Formats: sequence, C-alpha cells, structure tokens
Amino acid sequence: MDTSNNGNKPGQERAKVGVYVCACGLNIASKVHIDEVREFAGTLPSVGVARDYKFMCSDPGQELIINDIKEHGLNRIVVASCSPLLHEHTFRKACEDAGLNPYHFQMANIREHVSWVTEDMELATEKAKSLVAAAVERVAFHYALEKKRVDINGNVLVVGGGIAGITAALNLANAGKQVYLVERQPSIGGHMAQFDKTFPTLDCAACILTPKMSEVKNHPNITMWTMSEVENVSGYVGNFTAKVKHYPRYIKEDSCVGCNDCIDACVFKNGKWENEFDAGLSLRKPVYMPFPQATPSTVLIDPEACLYLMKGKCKQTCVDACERDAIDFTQQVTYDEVEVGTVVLSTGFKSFDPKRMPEYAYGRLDNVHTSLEIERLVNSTGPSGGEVVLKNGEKPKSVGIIHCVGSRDKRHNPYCSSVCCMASLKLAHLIKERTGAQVYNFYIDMRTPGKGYEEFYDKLLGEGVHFIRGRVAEVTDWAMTPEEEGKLVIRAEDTMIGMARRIPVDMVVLAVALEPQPDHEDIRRTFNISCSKEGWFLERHPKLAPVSTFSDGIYLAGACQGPKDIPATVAQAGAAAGEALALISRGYMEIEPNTAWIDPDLCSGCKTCLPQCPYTAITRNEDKGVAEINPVLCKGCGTCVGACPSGAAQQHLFTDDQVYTEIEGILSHV
Amino acid sequence: MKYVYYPGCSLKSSGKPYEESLLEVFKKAGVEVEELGGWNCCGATAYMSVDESDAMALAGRNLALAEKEHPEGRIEMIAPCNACYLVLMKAKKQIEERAHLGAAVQDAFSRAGMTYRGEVTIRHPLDVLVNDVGLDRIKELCTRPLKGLKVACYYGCQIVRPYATFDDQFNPMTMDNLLRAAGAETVEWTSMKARCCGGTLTGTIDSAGQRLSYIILKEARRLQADVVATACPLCQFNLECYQGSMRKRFDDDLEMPSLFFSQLLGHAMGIKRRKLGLQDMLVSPRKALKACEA
Amino acid sequence: MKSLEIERRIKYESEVNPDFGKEIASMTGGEDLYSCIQCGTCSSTCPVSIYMHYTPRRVIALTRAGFEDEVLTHNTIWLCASCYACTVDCPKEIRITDVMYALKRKAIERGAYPRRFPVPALAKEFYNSVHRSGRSNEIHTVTKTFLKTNPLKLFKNAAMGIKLLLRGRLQIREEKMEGAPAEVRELLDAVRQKRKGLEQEAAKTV
Amino acid sequence: MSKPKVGFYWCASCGGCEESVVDLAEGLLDVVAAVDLVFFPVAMDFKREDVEAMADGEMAVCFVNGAIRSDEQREMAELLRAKSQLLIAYGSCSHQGGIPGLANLYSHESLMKYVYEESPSTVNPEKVRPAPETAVPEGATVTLPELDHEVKCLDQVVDVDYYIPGCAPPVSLLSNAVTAVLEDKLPPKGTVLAPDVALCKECPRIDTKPADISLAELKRPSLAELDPEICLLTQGFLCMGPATRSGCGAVCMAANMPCTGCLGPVSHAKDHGGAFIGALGSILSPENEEEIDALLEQIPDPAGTFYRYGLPASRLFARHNRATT
Amino acid sequence: MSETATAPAATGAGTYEPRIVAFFCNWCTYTASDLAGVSRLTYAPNTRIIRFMCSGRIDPQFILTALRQGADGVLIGGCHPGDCHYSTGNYRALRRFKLLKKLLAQMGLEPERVRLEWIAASEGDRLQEVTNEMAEQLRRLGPPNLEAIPAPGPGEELPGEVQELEKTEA
Repeated sequence: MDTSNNGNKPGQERAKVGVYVCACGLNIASKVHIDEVREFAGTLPSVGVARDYKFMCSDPGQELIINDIKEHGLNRIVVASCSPLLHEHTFRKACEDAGLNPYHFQMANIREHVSWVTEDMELATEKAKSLVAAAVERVAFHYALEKKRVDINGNVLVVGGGIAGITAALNLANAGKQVYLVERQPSIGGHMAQFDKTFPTLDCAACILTPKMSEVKNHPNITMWTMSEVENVSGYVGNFTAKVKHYPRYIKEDSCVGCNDCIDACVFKNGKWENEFDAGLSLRKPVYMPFPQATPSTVLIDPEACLYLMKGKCKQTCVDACERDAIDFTQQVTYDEVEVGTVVLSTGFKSFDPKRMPEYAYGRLDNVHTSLEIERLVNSTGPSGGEVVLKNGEKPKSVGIIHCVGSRDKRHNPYCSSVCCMASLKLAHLIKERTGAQVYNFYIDMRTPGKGYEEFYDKLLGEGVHFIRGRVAEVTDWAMTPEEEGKLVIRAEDTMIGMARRIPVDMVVLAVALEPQPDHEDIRRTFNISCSKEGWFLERHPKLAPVSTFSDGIYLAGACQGPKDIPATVAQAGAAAGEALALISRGYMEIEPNTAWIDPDLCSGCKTCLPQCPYTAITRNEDKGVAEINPVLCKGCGTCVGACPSGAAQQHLFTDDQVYTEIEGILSHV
Repeated sequence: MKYVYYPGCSLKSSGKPYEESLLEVFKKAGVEVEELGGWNCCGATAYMSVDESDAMALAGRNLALAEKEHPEGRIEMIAPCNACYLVLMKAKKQIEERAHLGAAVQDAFSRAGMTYRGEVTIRHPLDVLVNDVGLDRIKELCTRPLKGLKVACYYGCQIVRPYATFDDQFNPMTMDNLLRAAGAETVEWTSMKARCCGGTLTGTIDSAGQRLSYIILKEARRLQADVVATACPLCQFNLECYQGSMRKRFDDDLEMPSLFFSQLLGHAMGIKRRKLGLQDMLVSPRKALKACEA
Repeated sequence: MKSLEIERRIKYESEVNPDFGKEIASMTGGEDLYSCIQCGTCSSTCPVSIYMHYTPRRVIALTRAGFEDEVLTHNTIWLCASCYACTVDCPKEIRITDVMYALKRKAIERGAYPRRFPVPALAKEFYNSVHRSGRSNEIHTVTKTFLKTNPLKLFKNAAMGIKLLLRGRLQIREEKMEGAPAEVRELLDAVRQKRKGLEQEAAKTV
Repeated sequence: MSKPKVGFYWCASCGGCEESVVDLAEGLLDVVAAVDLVFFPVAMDFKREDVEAMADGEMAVCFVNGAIRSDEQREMAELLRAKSQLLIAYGSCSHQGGIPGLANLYSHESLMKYVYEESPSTVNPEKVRPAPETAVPEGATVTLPELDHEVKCLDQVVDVDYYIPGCAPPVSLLSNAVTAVLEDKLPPKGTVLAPDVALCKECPRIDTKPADISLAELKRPSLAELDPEICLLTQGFLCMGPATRSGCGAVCMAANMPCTGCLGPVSHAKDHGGAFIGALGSILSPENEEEIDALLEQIPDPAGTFYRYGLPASRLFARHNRATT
Repeated sequence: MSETATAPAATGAGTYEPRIVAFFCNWCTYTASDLAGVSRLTYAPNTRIIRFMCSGRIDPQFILTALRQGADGVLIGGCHPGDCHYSTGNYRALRRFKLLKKLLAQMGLEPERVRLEWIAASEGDRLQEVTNEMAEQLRRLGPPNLEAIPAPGPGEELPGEVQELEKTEA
C-alpha cells in the first residue's frame, strides 16, 4: 500500500555509483575488514565501481575517483572514510575536477563513527557496510546544485583587549582592516599588564606590552572601546551585526588627560575600596586610575563608591579640581551597532579562587597569597613598590609555593593549567632575588615543555630553590615543634624520599589554576559557538582548525580556548588574525547550498512553516496562496521542512527522498 | 518530631554518659525517640576488614528492622556514634548501588520476613538538633548558658568523611554553632576539628594511636580550651580515658576534660549532673563547669 | 644503631603478581586505582603514615606493580584507622580507605597478615564477638585480643578498666542483642550464598 | 456499442457510501443512462451467483466501499477484482480502513467480549457469541462469516486501480471519476482521484490563521465554544486540515466542525498521523517538558485523533505485512 | 568482575544485536560522536547515525519509517535547550517527539525504543553513555513485537492462547 497511493518518487537518471573505501592507514583497516566492505559495496545494484585505497584523501586517492568518473562514466560518488566535517569538501572538489557536480557526492563516516569507537571487528565491519549501503542508496537521489556564496565584510570585531586581542587587532589593523576592539575593563592589557616579569626570559612585561597598548590606542584603523561589552550578534559569516554596550565612566574620555588632580581632590582622603588591578592588595578612591600605564590613560568613577552617584550629595571637589571639566555625572549606558564580516574572540581566563580549597587556609590565615597577588607584590608599580613583605611588613625568611592549586584535581579542574609550573619558577626566582628567603616548590610533576623552559628550571635548581615532589595536603598553624610556633606549616609527602614532611614557612604562594571566564556561557551563546565541558571555547578541530569555531567567520585567540602562556597566546592570536584576513581577502565564502524551498503545486498555504523560521525567510504569497522561501535569508536548518504536513517544503541535500532512502539503506542490506 | 533511635554497642557501655545525656537533651528539645527493637551491631570498621558484604548485610538488617516496625513512608534513624552513622550510611549506599549485594539482601531478608525498601534516612544528633530543632529553640532552652566556657569542638572523622551530609568537610561548624547557642565560646582550630583521634589504634598500637589523641588535646590546651566536646563514643573514650597513659608516655601533666557535646548542652539546659552522667567521667569537668556557673 | 646487614633489593618480574592490581581494582573502592598520579596527598594527610612501612601512595604503586607480598605483609594496611582523610583529599577521587579495606580482606583471606599483630587480631575478635552475641563487647574483645597478641597490655590498661567498671562504663556480662543472634548469623549466611551465586552467574555470562 | 458494465459493492461499511452515490441526484440518471449497472446489492436484487456467472473482466469498473474484516468480504473482494477491469476503492474504509479500522486498537477477543458481554446496552446473561457454524433443528448447519483478527483496507487484500477517498466521498469526486472513466481520461494507476493538496487550500477560514500561529492551549469541540469565523486550529481545536487532502469543499468547516481527516494524507506524506504530528508539534508554544506534557493532556486519544480513518493504512501501525515495507 | 559494569560487552555475531537508527544534528550531537571517535571512546556498535543540519528537520514520519523498516530503536540527538545553532529547532524537535511518544505509548511500543537526548559538541562521553545504555536496554527488550501493537485496549488482560492466535493470524 505504501507504493500504491503514497509517495510517487521523481524519476531519476540511472545512478551509476562509484564507492571508495578508505583504509586511512590502519585507522580504519585495523578495525574494519576493508576488502569485505568493498566487495559488499560491489554487490549493490546501482554501484558501478567499488575500490579501496590506503588514503583516499591523498592526491592518488582523489585521482582514483577522477579517473573512474571519466573512464566509467560514474555519475554518483560515495567515499567511506572519515567524518564529512573533515573531508567532504576534499572529495566534492575531486568530483568537480572530474566534471561532476560536487553535490552528486555522499560520505560514509566509518572512522569516527565505526573503527575508532568499536571493539569487535566483525560488528564494526557490519556497521561500516550498512553506512555504505545507506550512502549508496541516498546518493542516487542527489541532484546538481549551484554553490552558494556570501560576500565578506572587511571589518573585524575583536572581543577582549588582553595580549591576545591586542595582537590580533594590531595584525588586522596593520593589514588595513577596520577593527573594533571591545574590552570590558577600564583599560586594555588584561592579565599581562599585572605581571612584573615574563618567563623564561624575565623581560619586563610592562616594557613589551605598554608600547603595544598605546599603538592600539593611536592606530587609525582601530576603534578601541573599553568598559564595553558585546550585547548581541546577529547575521552570519561575512555579515555580522554586533550591538556593543558602553558602560558610563563618568569621565569624558576625550577630555581627560590623566593628570589625576581629581583623585587627589576627592573628598575621600584615602583609598577605601579594593583595587582590582592590585588583586585587592591596595585600596583606591571612588575616582581612580586603574594603573599608571592604563590605556586609555583616563580616570573613572566607581558608581558603587562615589558619594554623589550613590546619594546625590557630595561637595564634588573632583569637579572643581578638573580644569578640563572632564567629569560628567550624567553619563548613561550607550550603544553602538557595527557591521563586521569576521570576529576574533579573545576573552581570556579567570584565575581559580582558592577559598574553594579550605585546606590551604587562603583567606583564613595571614600571608597565604595567590600567584596573581604575588605578581603584584613583586611588581615595582605594585602596592609594595616591588617589595615582597609579610602582613607585618617584614621580609619573609621562607616561602612555600604550592603548584596545581585547583588544577589536575577532579573536584575542581581535571586539566593541567599548563602555565603554573613556569609561573611558579618565575615567582620563586623573583622572591629569592628580592628577599633571599628559602623558597620551597611543592609540585606533582614539573612541566617545562617550551623554548628555554627546561633551561630556566635548571637555572633555579642552581639558585638553591628547594623542590619537593609532593602535593600539599594542608597549610595549617598547629605546631608540633617549637620551631613551628607562629609559622605556616605545609604538610606534604616528599615522594622522592617517601616520607611525610612538615615545612614551616612565613609565606605561602598558591599557584592557582586558570579557569574559563565565569560568563563563558553567555559569550558562547552570543556568538553561537560551542564550549568544552570545562567551559573553554571549542575549536573546530583540535589539530587542523585550532583557531576556527563551528560558526564560520568566528575565530579564537588566547586562553579563552584553553590555558596558554603568553608566547602561545600571541602565536594563536596571529593565527586567528591570519584566518580572518584570508577570508576577507578572498572576499567571499562558499556555504552549503542546503537551503529549503517550497513546491507551489503541493503547498496548501496552511502557514505551518511560517513561524518555524528563525530568520523570517518564509513568507506567504497571498495571490497564489502558497508559502515561499527567500534562499538568501535561509540558513538551511530544515525545521520548516520537518514541519510541513504536505511534503511541499523540501531541503537541498536533505530531501525527504534522500532521508528515506538513507534510512532504508541502513536497514535493508545488512 | 519522631525518630527511630539506634544506640549502637558503645552507648550501652563506655559511651553510657552519651546516651544518658543525649536522651535527656532530646526530651527537653521535644525530639521523640524510640529505640529500635532487636538491633544488632553495625559492623563498625573492624568487621569490614574481615568481610565487607557481611558487614553491609549486618548493618542493613538494622535498616530493615526499622522498616518492619514502620511499614509506611520514610523513616528517620538517629545514630549518635560516628562509626555507626557512617557504616549504616555506607550499607544503605552499597545495598542500593551494588546490584548483586542488593539482590542478595532483598532475597535473604524477605525469606527472613523482612523487606529492604531503602526508606531509612540516617541522621546524626548534631544534624537533628541544628537542622530539625533549630538553634533559636536551643537558645531558648538553655536556661543556664555556658558563659565564659571555652570549648574545643571535636567532630571526629566519620560524620564528615567520606560523605559530607550535613556539615562542611574541612571546617565543620554544627557543634560550634550548637554550643555557641548554649552560651559557650568555641576555639578556632579548623585543622583539628575532624583530625583522626586514633580510633582503635589507641588500644592496639597505643604508641601511634595515643599520639594522635595527644596532638588534639595538646592543641586544645594551646588554644586555652577549658574542655573538649565530642560527638562519638570512641573519640571521647580516646580523648579521655587514655590521658593517664598519655601523661606517662609524653611526660606531660596534661589534664583536659573531654565530654560529649550532649553533656554540655544538657548542663546548659539546666539538667541535673547525675542525669547527664557527668559524675562518671574519668577527667572531672567539675572545675570547668563551676567556672562558667560563677 | 641500625643494623647494617644487607639484603637484596631488586625485584625480578618472576616475583611479582601481574594480576594483583587488577584484582584489587575490581573490588569495591578500587575502581580508580589506576588513575593515581603518585602525588602523595594521601600520605601527607594520613595521620598514621609516619609509622607505616610504606606510605599509602607507595602501597598504591606497589599494588599496581603487583608487589603483593610487600603490600599484604607490611603494617601499612593495618595501621589505617579509617579516618577517610586520604579519600576526601585525593585529587583523583580514589577511595583509598576502601582500597585499604580491600587489601585487609585480601590479607586475611590469604592469611598473609603478621600473626601476633594486634589489629587483625582485634578485627577477628570483634567479628567473633558480633557473631556470638549480635553485638560487640568491648571488654571481651579487647581482653581476647591482648591475650592473643600482647598479654602485658592487659595489666597496662587494668587501672583504667577498673575505673570504668566502677562508673558502669564497662560490662563484664556480655551484652547480647534481644532475640537470637543465631538469626543474624543465618541471615548473613543466606545473603553471602545468594551473593556468591549471583556473582558466579555474572562471571559466566561475560 | 454496449454500455460499460458497472458494479457497486459494500464490505465493512455503514452504507453512507451508497448514500453518496444517491447524492448524485439527477446526475445519477445520466450515469445510469451512460452505464449498465450489473451489481448493486443495496439498490437492486443481484446475487453473488450473478457475479460468479460473469466472465473475468466483464465489468468495466467496480466501486467497492467498506473495509475488509471477514472471510466473506475477502472472498467478494477477490471475486469482484477478477470480474472487473477497474477496481476502485470507494470511501475511507476501503481506501484507508476507515472507522472500522479503529478496531485494530483492540484484540479480537476484547472486542467480542465488550460487544457481546460488557457493553452497557448488552443483555446477554448466557454470554452467547456468534458461532461460525450452527446446527439447526432441520438438520442442516448454518454458517456465519467469521470476523478477522484485523481490519484491512481493500488494497491490502486485492490489487486496486484507483481510490476515491472520503467518508462519505464528496459527490464531485465520484462524478469526476465516472466522467474520467467514461471519457477514458484516467491518471496513472494507483492515483487517489482527488486534489493532491491539503485542505487549507480550499478552507474559507485560512485568512484568519495568523502567520505566527502558536498554540498555548488545545480545546475539544465537545467541551468548548467554536468561533464560526476563525481558523479552528488557531482556536486550539485539532483540525487535521493542514495534513488532509482537499476535495470536500471544506464542508465540515462550513458546519463549524474541525476536519477529522477522512480524505487521508496527500501523496507526498508517508503517514497521515506522522505528518500531522510533525505540523502540530511545530506550532505548540510551551518550551519546557512539564508544560508540554500538561498541554498534551488535552489529547487523550492520539490514535483515534490522528488515525481516525486510517489506522490500518498507517505507516507503522498497519498490521498488514508488517515484516516487509 | 565489577557489579556496576554498564558498557555492554560487544558480543560477536550470532547473538541478537538491536539496530538503532540515530538522527543527530550537525552542530552538537553529530560533532559529539565525532569527538567520541577522536577520543577513542568505544561504545556499543548498534547505532547507525544519520546527519541532519538541525534536529528541527527531523520529521516524525522518519521515526515511524525507521521502526517500520526494522529498526529496534530510534535515537534523536540535538543541542541542549538554548544552544540550538538555529536558535529554536531543538524545541520543535522536542514537541514533535513528545507528541509522537504519546501516540507510541498508546500503541503499546516500549518507551525505551524512541529516545531523545540533548548532547553538546563536547559531550563525547555522554554519547558513549547514552548509546551503551540504549543498546543494553534494547538488547534486554529483544526485537519489537510490532504484531503486538496496537496494544490491547486499556486495562484488559488477554488470555495467552488468544495472544498466540493473534500472532499466527497476523
């Protein structure tokens, strides 16, 4: 009955299918009987040629296809190899080179979905066969399609003004592209601006970063927005529209010259609020300059601290003090809307809050600090002018540095934060240099894979820094011996010796893990990309597309994609800028022609499809009483097609016929 | 509030003062308890070293008994001994998670006329007093607040480890809050609160075991505590009864009253000494308590 | 002055039990044995590791490496006081205390534990006491243990014992559960048999 | 030349189909004039023997209505198939199984039990049930057709040339079909002789259906007020119009009743219920699972709602030839 | 042997192995299954994945067809609520799915046979978990007895012999 009064399929030219089974070296061959699959394919009615080859994606592999198309007049091609997300374009290209419309091609994923995930070789082979059968059945219903192109707007949006964002922005701007750099903080510079020295070369962070910061500020092609966030993004690759939100600074940015007179004049004589930039180690006033080299070099007013902004009552001594009357309490949130073709995300990381590990006594006992706090302490522009001192102002005689705080720990972050070992070595060196104290490193494994990193480790071993291989169980103040009285006692096993030890120190440094930004979910949604389970932004392919995302035209740079040190971050930022430039200079992008359309003869005009489309691509032609789809607006999700009760709506590359035959193929041969 | 009461072996002997004082406090606080009929040993830690599944079944029997007595709905069972508390909870977990054990228990129990429904929740007195009775009510009941008494609250291991059911694993606070509500001052000694007291090692390998108890008592003294409060018969036993041998072993004049938190609470509620078993302590708390009455 | 006698410290592969690690990993608590990164947190948080022949970390290494004798015949597993500090501190969430229990059971099963060592003796006495009366009885268990291991201790603790007796905090008469302890024994046997049966079946099907 | 011979027969049906023939009114006379009615048990006295007497293919066309649920009906279907050049499934029951097809929701036993023992209106203390064979005092044995365990559509028992859908089929479809036969203007075999586009096409209320339709509540005609103007689906009544063939002139809407789907799905839908579920599910508004479940409470009988006329023909639920496709 | 082993041991040919047709969206669940591959997470070989751009494309008729053509189960995979690459396709999928499940339940098809899961691109392990679980459930259920559906009417017990009759009849 199904055939009698249901679905009468459109007449197809006789399909002559070429099937190519890839061994992928041993990746597939080790789990799937390649020859068996090839022979099976040969038995399928529509198959003209069936071959297997070591690496189908290689040139000779593609040549096989091209020659067969020409010699045997194949009009459909199926390759059984890896994921279409990886090589579909490769083989479509091959078809094209042989003069066959590239969309007469279908791929069967027998690597990611079979050989790599199956233990039993027989069952794996069965599965591979049914996937091949499905592809063969389906491809018969493929038909020629026009490629779909979109033009690429040359402007670029860079989100996040740390070293990653700065690098990407400068590369792009120097290539003559208009760049919008959006930073949430009052100044660009990110974490790097807080550092004193950088490992392993120990060159001064400020010295190499500050020039880049001002270059950004003054670059004609860069629009730099601080205290701003991207509120939402619409559009698609080549044609994004981003809405940027600017928070009030209560200072006219163009008027302020950063003379700081207003700060001196503030009714608060002394700082009262934790200075975020100094990791809370210093206090600031309601009106303040984030840090000396802040870019823009503009003060700002904290609305949660300023008397006038909170109570509406204040002498406003700051206003009188400012000769350029740059202070403007009336400022409100404002918005900008920008058109860009590509986006570079460089939103960075947040450091782990050790309060989550009470055993390390952070916030409970004095002189227990995070590595970031120490970065500020050793920094000459920091709260202590570069002096490493205890709460009581004295220099520590002994310091313990605890590695992997919040890293390699299933209860917090299972991954290795990758920078802490080197950062700890750097701090160990600086602390020893500044204080001459005995420094103990407590580590699980010392990880120094990088140019000059191991050498730096050697250097510290030479400097007499102590290294104890053992993860610390507890930092406590209970004393077993008189020497321990009044000290911070670090309890760990010295695993090299095989004994438990208690090391009394004056100061403890916690090398805290790098974590994704707390609002990574919102960012991810705003830009419609994916996250890893931990919350790092997901690259399109771990090896072959490390800076691309699953959303075309959106690229990743720096620690937002995973823990990274500065060299790696800068390198990745360059790569991201390069990807964006490549796309821009090509000027267009080819996208899947998988749009939906409606057959007016079958459409009853029931309007079911209209509300399905998130892109308002579907309208109803009132004269004809049928729905119509604007292919330019259609993004090819096929939701309207899934909803159409008449089979009038169809989607290229996913027509009902193609899907039904794929289902049939999967089930009816093996 | 009605609860099934599972005393466990120790509360019938060395931990008698715990039972006496606890029941008195419960009476005051309106916590109705009824002792589980026909209960057997929970299996404790020792049993598990011989045969784990036996231990789980042994403990499980008590849960099944409770369900037999109360065939309807959920049952709250109070286990004052830390070891019982943990073992019962562990048994519940394993019977429900380990397919074979679970099936075996179901099968054998039903043939013995019992069913295991998994309806029992195991509660510790600290949990019940803080979360069910509530600190405000406790405050009201404390007519003889422990003013000026400095208490070192010692929780022991097994109520916070491995499962943190009602208190923080690294810095438990329920006993502190309870005794503060009773007017006492409690010392800040995070790393001692749940540090091991030596368990049965105090008897078997006394040099190792008693050292652990000694560390705790010594720290309590350093922080000028008048008394150590405990929530487990074994902890209390170790921290009190071995003080004599500790004095010899570590050549120290250490003398630190170690009570059950329920005794202090009862005292604050104005319950008579005798009813709280205070006279049965080896290290007399008389002086400490006098001080706070003055 | 430590004795300077020498002994061979090398281990030949023929002397290790390659399946020991898997064996333990398959017991409750052993699941994550192989994810240990030898960080030593367990050993530093352990309150008794200072007395152990091998720190808990080393016991895990030895177990994985199949050094069965070292693990089962040394004091480490018997010193574990089940305080679970290691279990909650382990960054890889290995249930170390349960691993120790598993090893204790193996040691008793193999009769590998040191004979006059009090801990396993106590465990057994406790076990027997419960089997006999359905409850544990401090004085009986302890006395028997000491008689078996180190009678001297009886006198050491006598004074304390008497004090407690006077205060009614020790019972000479063996505390018995109400009802017949025999019921409990039968119940346990029934459970054990059924469980063993199920396990064997399962073993067959795989 | 002689007039083409035409037959009408009914199997498991209500007789409504015959009514629809009569509804041709004076049109009927033209038909009768044009053809030679050789078999029409409802209207004229023909017997099975008369048909058996015919030569194979003697009838030009035979219209069979009603579902097939007894051996007697199967035999007649086979007989008529043999004797006619064109066999046309007439009406929902022979087309898709129709209302009788809903019997497939129940087992044979439970149906018998209910009808002969449990139904409120039944008085049958001896629990008598129709016996296939009954010995009568005269000595002979009387036989009764036995009820199958399954209701089938016509093409599940014999080869069918065309289908005229509807319960009952709209007159226009019948007269068009007859004309097509007479003028030999028939489409390819297997075609359903009705427009291959859904009902909304000819529904007068379509303009009242909003472009952003989204249903927060579902209503049932028996329990709620129906607005006579507004699209019924928009009002929350389950109108199968979007998934059902047109050709009826939307008569139900005119009577202020939602479409129940008697003409079956259009040819590009594989399964009537499935197609409608796809459409309906897509226009419900709630987003979290609880709200969705709550809303679906308003559909107590999905099968009876989405397959009222087509259960035996449905994609998955047709019991017939389950193994094959 | 561990009592809580979940991954079904891949038994060789001969024994009954259910066939699961999986409809996955390109952006989340299909990518997750690629990730599972890249991470070498082995799982039951019973699923056969068909790729769609969005779970919103999945027409209930596809599911009916798969079952009709001999699938023992159908698994639908899409992006978590709020994460749809096309903003709302997964909600449409969910509502159609719920509606279909209600129908299937009335027809007496075991609920385990048709399942919808939100699996994000990063959740390769989740995919492993779900496919193993489903394969195991279906293995226990055995092949669907389509003859037995539509289910007997509400609240009725069919005598065994009648059921036998039913089978032989159909």
